[in-house]
Order: sequence, then structure tokens, then C-alpha cells
Amino acid sequence: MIYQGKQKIWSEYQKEIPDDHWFYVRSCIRQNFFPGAERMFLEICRNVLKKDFYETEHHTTCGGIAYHCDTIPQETVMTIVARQFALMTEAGYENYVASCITSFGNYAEILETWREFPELETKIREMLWKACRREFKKPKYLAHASDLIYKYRNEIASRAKYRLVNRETGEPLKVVEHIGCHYSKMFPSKGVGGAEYPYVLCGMVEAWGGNVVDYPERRHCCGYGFRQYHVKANRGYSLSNTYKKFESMEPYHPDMIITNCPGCPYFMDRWQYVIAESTGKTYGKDGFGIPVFTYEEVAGLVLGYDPWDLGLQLHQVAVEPLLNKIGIEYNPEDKYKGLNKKDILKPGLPAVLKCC
Amino acid sequence: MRERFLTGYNDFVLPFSLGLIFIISYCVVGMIRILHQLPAEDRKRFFISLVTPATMWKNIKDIFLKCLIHVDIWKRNKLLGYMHSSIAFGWFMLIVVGHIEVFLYTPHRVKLFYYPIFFRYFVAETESTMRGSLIFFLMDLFLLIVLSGIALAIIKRVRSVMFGMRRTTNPSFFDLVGQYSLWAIFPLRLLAEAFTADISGGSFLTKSLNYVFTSFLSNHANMLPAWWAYSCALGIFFFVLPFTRYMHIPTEILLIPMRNAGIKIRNARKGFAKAEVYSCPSCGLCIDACPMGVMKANIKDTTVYLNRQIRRRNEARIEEISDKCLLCGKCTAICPVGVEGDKLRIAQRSIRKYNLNPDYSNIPADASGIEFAAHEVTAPSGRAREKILYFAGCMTALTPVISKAMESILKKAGADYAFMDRDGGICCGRPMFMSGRFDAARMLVEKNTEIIKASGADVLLLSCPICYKIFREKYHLDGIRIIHHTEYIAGLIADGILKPSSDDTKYVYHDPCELGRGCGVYEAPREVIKSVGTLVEAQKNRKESICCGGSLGSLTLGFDKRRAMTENALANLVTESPDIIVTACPLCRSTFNRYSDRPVEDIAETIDRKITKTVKS
Amino acid sequence: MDFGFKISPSSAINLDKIDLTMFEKLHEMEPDVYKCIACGSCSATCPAARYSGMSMRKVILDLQRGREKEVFSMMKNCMLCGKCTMVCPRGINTRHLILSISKLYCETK
Amino acid sequence: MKENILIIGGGIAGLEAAAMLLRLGHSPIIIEKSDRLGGHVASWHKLFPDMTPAKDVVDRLTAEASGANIFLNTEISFVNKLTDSYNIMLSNGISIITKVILVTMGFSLFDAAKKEEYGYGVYDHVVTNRDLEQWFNGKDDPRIDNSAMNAVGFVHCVGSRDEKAKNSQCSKVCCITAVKQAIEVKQKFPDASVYCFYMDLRMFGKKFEDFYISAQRDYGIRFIRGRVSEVSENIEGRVVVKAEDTLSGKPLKVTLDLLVLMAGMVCGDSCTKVAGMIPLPVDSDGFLKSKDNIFDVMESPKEGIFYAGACTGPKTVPETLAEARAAALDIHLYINGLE
Repeated sequence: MIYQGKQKIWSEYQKEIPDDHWFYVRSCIRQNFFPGAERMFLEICRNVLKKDFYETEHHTTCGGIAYHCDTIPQETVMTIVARQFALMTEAGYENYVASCITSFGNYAEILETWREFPELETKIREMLWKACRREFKKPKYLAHASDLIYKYRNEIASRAKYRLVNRETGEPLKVVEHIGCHYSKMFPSKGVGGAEYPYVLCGMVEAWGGNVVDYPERRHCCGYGFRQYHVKANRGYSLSNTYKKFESMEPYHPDMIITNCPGCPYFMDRWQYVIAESTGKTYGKDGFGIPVFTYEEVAGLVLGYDPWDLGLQLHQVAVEPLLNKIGIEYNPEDKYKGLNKKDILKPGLPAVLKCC
Repeated sequence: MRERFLTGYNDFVLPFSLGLIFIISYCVVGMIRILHQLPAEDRKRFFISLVTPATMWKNIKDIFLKCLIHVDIWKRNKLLGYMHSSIAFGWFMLIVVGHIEVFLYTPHRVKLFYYPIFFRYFVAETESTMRGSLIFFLMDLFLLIVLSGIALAIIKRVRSVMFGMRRTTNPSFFDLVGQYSLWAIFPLRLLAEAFTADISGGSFLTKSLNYVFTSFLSNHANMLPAWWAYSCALGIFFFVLPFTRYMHIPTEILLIPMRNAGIKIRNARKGFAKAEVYSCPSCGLCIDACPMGVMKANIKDTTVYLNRQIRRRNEARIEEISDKCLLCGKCTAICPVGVEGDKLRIAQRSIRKYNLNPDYSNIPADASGIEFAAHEVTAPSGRAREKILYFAGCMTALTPVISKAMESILKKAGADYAFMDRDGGICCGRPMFMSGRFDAARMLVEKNTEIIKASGADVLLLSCPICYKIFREKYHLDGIRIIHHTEYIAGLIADGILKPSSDDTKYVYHDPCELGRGCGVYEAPREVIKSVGTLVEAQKNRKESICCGGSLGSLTLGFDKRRAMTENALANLVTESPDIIVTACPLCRSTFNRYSDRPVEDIAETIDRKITKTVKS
Repeated sequence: MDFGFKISPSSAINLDKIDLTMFEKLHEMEPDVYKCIACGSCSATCPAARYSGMSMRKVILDLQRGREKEVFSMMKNCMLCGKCTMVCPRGINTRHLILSISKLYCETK
Repeated sequence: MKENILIIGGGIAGLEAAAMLLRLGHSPIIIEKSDRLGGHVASWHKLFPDMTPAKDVVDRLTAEASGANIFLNTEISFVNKLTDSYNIMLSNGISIITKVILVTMGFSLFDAAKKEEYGYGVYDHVVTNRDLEQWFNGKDDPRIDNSAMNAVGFVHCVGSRDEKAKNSQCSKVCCITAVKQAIEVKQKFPDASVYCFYMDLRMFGKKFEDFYISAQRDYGIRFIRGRVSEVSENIEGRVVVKAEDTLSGKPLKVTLDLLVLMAGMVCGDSCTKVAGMIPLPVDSDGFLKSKDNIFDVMESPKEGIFYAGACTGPKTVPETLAEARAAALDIHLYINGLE
């Protein structure tokens, strides 16, 4: 691998990301998957970096999942999105940041469609007006939340308590970065680093001390794919995709996986359990799995937040071996204690995949 | 005549005697082995035929005409025929007359088998002998005839073209030894008898030579060495005989009655096949006949070499030779001893082992699509009204012009017909059979038989000779007539149902291998063509017709290798400058069409074009 | 544990893992086998095609892709009629190729 | 007075046209931006379909054109249109006033790095057709292992017939070049498996099909119909190629020691630049626009300006030479008409 070659491509896919004043929209599903992640994002942006991130309880789904599952027509999803933009306009913001990759892709796709077919935009404006008497301005800047963490990566690094380094050997951790498909595969120019070698997560890993692993199936989908997972008959297909990815990264012995999409960390985490149950195979050391994180969780870890406050106990794959490797302090007793140290009960342990 | 030696023996008879004992025992053992290798029913049939008067007479006639007179070779080339019969018949007569001499003059020596051969050494002329001068004359005459044959044989080695042969076989080492010893026998006999002629008597040849010799070789010291040499030549010839092509002489005597008994090749190497292989005289007539031999190519892949390789058990070459052959059957047709080059090769192919074997059980034998009387039937009653099932065959599918013409003819004849394979059918099995996979071929035959029987047809009409051959030979269709379209059309014209118009177009007819040599249909197509124009013949025609080169018989010949063969076959067809080349085989038609400088048609197309008036009953 | 779904085997052809020793042997016997341009003439004309899906084009390809089972089931119905050889624009002797495959490849292996 | 004839570009088209013009009694001027003549062909090793050494071709053309006034390392700084002629200012300070210009600036090789999924410039063992030719010419390349090679792949149509690469045209010569290079690789490494990944094989020229048959039959080069979708590198640094084997309708994967990208032809960079100065129109395929694509391929819409070779579209060497000769003849007749 010629690193300079990648750098050259990264230099060609740079995207302008304003520093401050963002209108933030959440993901539909992340709250349930890794509830600590979005909280940590706002925590870092607002409290650590003191940036202005506005959020409104009136925003809804972007319609992306329904759109990609072919259950609603394009006009509907566009009108939903137009309403979100109206909320932004009403709040007086022009930088729009989405927590969800599908949303981000959805917004990017709609904005591009409107650019190509202005008559469609006019039609949507009419529909939005008819539906809820709202008007909107298109966002000046559209970003995914990971774009912002990427932008703040060096600032975070300067405040970091830990680095992505093996405490004992001093070696950088081997990190697999996995980008959500809708981040830049549809519009390479909308993502940091393009589609072929997206830099958004690489940049974070490099800034925080880790080494990125480049493995053959790096481009491959995590396996979620709405229509695949949501229909039980297709679920084996979803699982097979994930399996393919893990088989491909296995020889590199990665320490962890970092992702920027709601679905990816969830499926790459949970499917490791299913793969272990169905094939007896685990990918981490000593029967453990490879922990999968969202970028906010990783940012939180390096900044020194308590792992259990980050919600890492909701991961199927045990994170403790990695925490030990980095040297992050945590209290094992607190893993299944909720707020106010209330016992949230210990889950049953899987038969094959080793967990703490 | 009186005897010169009381013992009636001299040491020089030993080489001959040992040789004769050896060869006779060899032949007897060989014969027993071959007969033993025959399947029991064939063996039984053979022995019955030997005592059946009709076959007995045929055997004697055939052996006399073929082995001694070589009538087939006479038909091919007079000089070559004379060469063969002079040696064979002359030698035979020398033996016969020699025995008569012994009977007449020294009857008590009859039991000494060498006596007739060396008679002149053991006897001296007396006054009374002159009564036998006719016998003396005959002996010298036949010796002269044999010597003339030997002289021709020597000339043939140098100038084979004189004998109508462009190419001859490359003799093996033993062949050469055998040949030289054979050539030496008779001059040596002449020499020996000439040296003894003043004692034992002789006729115009030996006596005259004796006078010449005595003028400069005064004593009898040369006598014994000459007899020794004569005996040695015979001895050597007998000893090497089993390893030379001359083995054909004794084997053919066995082959003829076996063939007359109706025995066929059942095993690639044993029994009848073995008899055929050993009957090959290596004359090399098949080399010139072979259509693959264009531009001196593939000479070593002709039947004569196949036989040689089978005798040597050279498996790699046997496979190569037998797989390459086009199976046109011409070598079989012209072989003077009747070696069946094509069948021998198919037999070799049949012993191949395959890991994957066909299975047609999933193919339905479905006759439901076959519907008669789908068109207006106007033909007069009787034969013309029979239900005709037309099977175009795989190859015709690639030359749809033929099936189209056939359908048009059937319509014009007002016949009640149906197509068996309009949308593709099951292969007739002949290509599979030719590849030696008999079991698979049989399965195909069964499938088609089932369909044909279920169709309710009276006649099965074919336009592909490849199909025709296997339908005639391997199908049992319970009274359904099997007919090739050449015969069918000839019949329609003869019955006056079709009345084609005639003009002065010159047609040449190419006899397809499978139709002509394969099924013996030569006249019908010619009759048909004569009804529409002038028929000219190809240089080589009928059973000597040259294969188009497209044959499915060859398993290995590549497309590029066949071109020269096709062009050679075309050159043979156009010597009389025909306007149109007519054939009766879809494969010949498409093969010729590729390289021909003039139109090539199937006979059905020709006739269809020439019928404008349709007959209404 | 039965989840009601499972990892499906990859349908992809992995050329690294295909053992072509047999095919190399076949190639020695039939050098022209590499000349195929996959035009499909053979398949279109094949009388066995409508029963077993026999296609010489697929046979040649599948042998190179390690899909021998498919080859065997296709070849079952071949009648050796020779039409494929007649129509091959590259002059491949497909008929002999079929015999060579039948000789070389073993179904039970 | 003898007319000045300015030939822009010292590739094979420029050289052949100059040689022809010399023979017709003119004295052409060739300007060449690099330090040597022969253009792309000069960096090539052998030419299809007879494996003619490219050096022989360039040497012969250079010798024949040696009577021309040749400026190496020279570019056009600017062009002034005078009433019936052009004033061309060269980078070496010389200015030329001419009524007749022959544009022979040819093509540029498509920048294979633009096809990011193939990883040219990123992976250790991915090269272009030109890199391979230079390696054949004896130039060491760290990406190509001189000692052993087990598997080599060629990707056809890199930057050709690809709207995403902004070149929907067929580059015409890559198919046969891939066949040629595959044969050469196989000659060097007889035990290697050599694969060609193609969409269509366009063997249009004299003896091309024979060359292709020979590649199949005699060299056992495996042609896989399917465009390479993505390339990755495995842990050993070998190249993993994915494509669809469209003939079996299955995705296909293979690991290679070397991947050669058959970069296509796009209109030359300097060609586009100079075309902008004169200015000359550019056709929808990105190459210079001829007056007419049937009758006047060698004439520009501007009087006195002629084309030859790949500046009007991808061409083979013999086609380029034929155009150069034809253009020289056109120029000759044009000058005669002026007098």
C-alpha cells in the first residue's frame, strides 16, 4: 500500500465544514442501539468544545428507511425532509448536521435531485405549504455528525486522556474503520476523503493514535441493508455479508472497529454473536469478539468518560479487553448499574462468544 | 524315373521341413485360438456352414477365386492382378503338379512331405520318363509364370504407378525379410533344378538353362549348394511368415468361410476381428482409397497401418488411427480380402472407458406432437396414401432448405405426412454408434422407436443417410417401412405422381458414404436426376465415391484439416463440368457448399424446383 | 442455536481456490478448448439443450470455474450428434471434447 | 517564396507528415515539447500484431524526417491570428509566421489513478499499460517482480467507454494491446496464469483476431468477460480483483501478483491547450473536431489548419501514419492552391 497515493486522493476530496452553529437532527434507531452515542456527541460539542448545536423536539424521521424499503414514494420523503429544513430555517440556522448516515445520504440525494430538477423542488415547496403551512431554505452546509468530530479531531486529541495505543507495548492499536454506505458511496464528493478511501474515520483514528487496517473487503456493506434485515427470510443474507467482512479482516487481527453509521456498529456487534453461535467462530483474542464502536463512543473513551456512562455495557462484544489494552480505568462492578447505581440486571451469557 | 538315393533324404531338406512344420503348427494353433475366441453361437454357425453344401461350395469358389486367382485385383488393375495370380496360382500349381509327379513316379515316397518340393534332386531320368514330358513342361511353365510374377513384384517396388497404385505400404523389417526370401525361392528353385536337369530331366526352362550352365560350370558341385539355398529360402520364408504380411495367405483361407458363415466383428481384437487383421496383405490399396490421404497426409492412418498396429498392440497409435477415420467405408469397399476398416475402427472405439455415461431416461418419448392429415391429402389411394412420418434429423436442422424442399414435395405429392422433429428431435443414434458407445446409441434407438411406433405411421421417411443407415440396421419398427428420400422421390416419379420438368442442365451426383457404400442406394438418386436433366458421373463414383470430408465418423479431425479433403472430393466431382452438384445428404451438402465453385443441392431441392405442376387425384 | 436463518455459502467464484489440474489435462488433450469465445452457437443448436440445459459454452466455462457437477448433469443428455461442432465459428471439435471430458472427469470423485 | 509549415508535435504523425512534406519539396518545422521525438510510440516496446520493435519504427521515422527544422523542448507560448496567417510565439523565443499548421499533438494516456477503485498509485502491484511497456524496455519498476509471477491480470477499458471517467468512447487499441502484453507476460512467465478482464473484445484490425486466437490457444490466456468492479490488497500485498463473470452470471474473485490497467486514450493535454489558443473546436468525444468526419477528417474547420493522428480520436500506428501522409498531401495541394 502506497500511503502517499491515498493522501493524494484524500486531498482531492475535502469538504468545507463550518466550525459552529449547527442544527442537529437525531437518528431514529441509534437511541435504541447505542443510546450513549448521540448524547456523547452533544456533550463533546456543547460542553467540551463549547459549540452551538441546536436541537428541536419537533423533528421527525427523515423517511430514509421507509424510502429505501420502497414503502413511501419519493415525494413523501422529500416533503418530510423539507419540513426538517423548515424547522432549521425557523430556528435561524443554515448548517444542518445529521446524526444518521441514512439521513445524511437522504438529504444529500434530495438536495442533488432538486439541483438537477428544480421543478421538483418547487412542487415539494407547494406540498409542504399545503401540508403544514411551512417554508424552508435549503441548508447552506450539510454535514454528517462524524464530519464534525473529524473536524474537531485534533482538538479532541489535545484534550484526550487516553490514546488508541496498547499501553503495554506502546504500539498503535489496529483499527478497522467502517463507513456507512450512504455516507459517500452515492456522492463521493459529499464525504471527507471520497468513497474509495473515506478519510473521515481514518482522520480520527490517526489523530487519536491508532493505525488504520486496510483489508480487502473494507468497502463491503456491514450487512444491515434495510430490506435484508427487516425481512426475516433475507436475514441470512444480511448475516452472510457481515461474515464476509469479518473473514476478510480476520488475518489482520484488528483490536477494534470504528463506525459512523447507526446500523453498522449494531450489526457488526450483534452478528458476531450469531456467527459465533452458528459457526463456533470468534474473531477476537481468546474467544472474545472484536469490539465495535461509534466514533462518539471512541471520542468519549479517549476523552476519559466512564465507559459505562457511554453505554458500552449495551455492546454484545465485551469491551473490557480493549479497555484494559488502552488502560482505561473502569469499575467492572458498575457495568450493569444504571443511573444512581441502580441494578439493571446482568444479561445471560452467550454459549460461544466470550463476554465478561 | 528312378530314385537316385535309397534313403530318399538329404540334409538340405531340413530348413524347409522345419519351417513347414513350424508354420503349419502355428497356423493350426492360431486357427483354434480364433475359433475359440468366437462367441459360442458364432462358432456353432461357423461349423454348420462348413457342412452346409451351399456355403461349402461358396467357400471353395471364394477361396479359389480370391486366394489363388485374385479376381478382385484383376478387376482393379490387370497387371496387378496378373502379378498376384501368377505367384499365388503358379505356386499352387507347382505344388499340385509336384505332388502328381511323386504319385506317378515314386508313389512310395508320398508320405515324405518334402519329396514333391525337392523331387528333381532325388530322381534321375529314365527312358520311360519321356511319357511325362507334359508334366515336365507344366512344371517349367508354372515356374516361369511364378518367376514372371516375381519380376513384376520387383518392378512394382520401384514403379508402383504402373500397377495403378500411387502409394504403397512402407514395409516393416520382417516384411522385407519375408519378401526377399519369397522373391528368392523361385529363382533359387530354377537354379537348383537347372543344375540337376541333366540328371533328373526338365523342360524348356530348366533343360535350356542346364545347357547354358554346363558350358561354363562343368561339374555337379554346384548342385547341392543350390538345393540348400532353395530349401533355406523356403525355410526362412516359413519361419518369418507369422511376423510378416504374408500371414494373410493362410489367414484368408480361414476368413473366407467365417465371413460366408455370416460372422461379424463382436470384439475389437479377438475372433473375427483378429482374422481380418491377419488377413490384411498390406497391399496398400486402402492408402490410395483413403479420402484423408490428400496431399500425402494421414497415410499412416489408413487401414493397412491400423492392422499393423493392432498386430503390434501399439495402443496409442490404434487409438489415434481409429479415432481419426471418417468411417466413409471406402477402404472396406475396395479391400481385396474384405478387411472392414470402418467396422474394425468402430470396434476399437467401443473398448474405450468413459467415466461419464449418457442417460436419457429424463427425455420423454413423446409422440403427441405428431399429427397426420394436417394438410390436404390428395394422393391416389394405395401406397401413395400411406402415412408418412418425416424425420429430418439433426444435420438437416442445419440445412433447413432440405426439409423445406421435402415438405414442399410431400405437399405437391398430396401425401399424408407429419414431421417428427420439426422443433428438434432425438438423435438417431448413429453418431453415438460411430463413436463406439453402443449402449448409449441403443438408448436413443429405443426412444425413437417408441415415438415412431406411437405415431401410427406407415412409412418413416428420412433425408439424412446417417440416420437412414442406423434406422435400417438397428431399428425394429414392426412393419413400418424405412425409406430414404431419394428412394421415395424415385418412387413418386416412377408412379407418375410427380412429373418434374426436364432441361439440359448437367448434374453430377455425389454418392454420400452412408447412402451408397453404407446402404447400397446408388440407382434411385440417379434415376431421379435423369428425370430432370443430364446426369454426368464423377471420376470416382458409386462405391468408390470420395467422402466429402465432413463426416461425423471422424472424432479427431479438426475443421481446418478437412478442407483439403473436401476440395479433393469436389475436384473429383467436377471433371465432367457439371452445372450443379447434387447430393442426398445434409452433411455432404453443407460441407461441399463451403468450398464449391458451383451450386450444391440436395436432391430434394433439385426436384422441388423442377416440379411446377401439382397432381390432383 | 437456530436463529431461523444462517450464513449462506458464497456464490462467488474464487479463482484462487479452483483446482484446474483436470482442466489442464483436458487442455493437453484438447488444445482448442481455450479457443472458445462463448458465442453460444453450440448451445443454441444443441438438441439435448431442451432436456438437460446442455450447453457446450457453459461446459467449457464451468470446467474452468470448478463447477463440475453442473457439467455432468448437462452432459448426461448429450447425444453426440455433432451439431455443435458443425456450427462452432472457431472450429473447435466440441464432439471430441465431449468424449475427452467423459473420459477424463469422473462423476463419483 | 516557400511557405512555412508548422507541425505541432513530434510524434509519429508529425514525423511521418514531415517526411512526406520534405519529399514533396517543402521544408516543415516540427516543434516538440519533450526532449525526444517519437511521442508515445517511443516509450513503447513492441507493436501489434507482428511484434515490431517500436524503436525501429521511431528510428526510421526520425531518419526520414531529419531534413525538417526540429525544435525540441519547445512549446507554444501564444498564437496571434494575422489577416491570412498565424504568428506563433514559441517558448524558446522564436516566433513563426505561417499560413499552414499541422496539429499532430496526439493523445494523453488516461490517468488511471482517476479510477480510484483500481488503486493505481495506491496498491503496490498495480501498473498501467505504459508502465508495463517501459518495464519490457528494461526499466525497473518496483511494482513488478522481475523474478516470478504466478498470476497477472489485465483490465480492459480503464478510462474508456466509461461515462464516470468522462470518456464514453472506445479507445480502440487497448484490446489488442492487452492481448499483446498478455502474450509478452506469458512469454516471460510461462507458468503464470494470465487473465484479461474485458467488456467486449474489439479485434477490428488486420490480423488482430489471429493474434487473439493465438493468445487463447497458444498461450492459454484466460479471457473473462466482466468489468473489474473493485481491487483490493490482501495482507501479503497481493492484488485481489473482483469482477462479475458475466458468462456464468457469478461474481468472481482472483488474487494476482500484478494488475495491469489498460488506460485508454484521451485528447492530449497540450492539444487541448493549443486548441484553446488558436482556437480550434473540440468534438463531443473530447478530441479535436474535424471539418467533416467522413470527407475532411484531416482538416480543421479553420483554413490552413490540418490534423493528423490521435488528436482527432484514438488511432493505431498504421492509421496514424496513413493520416499523416494524407494530411501532408492535403497541405501540399493547399499550398499549391495559395500560389
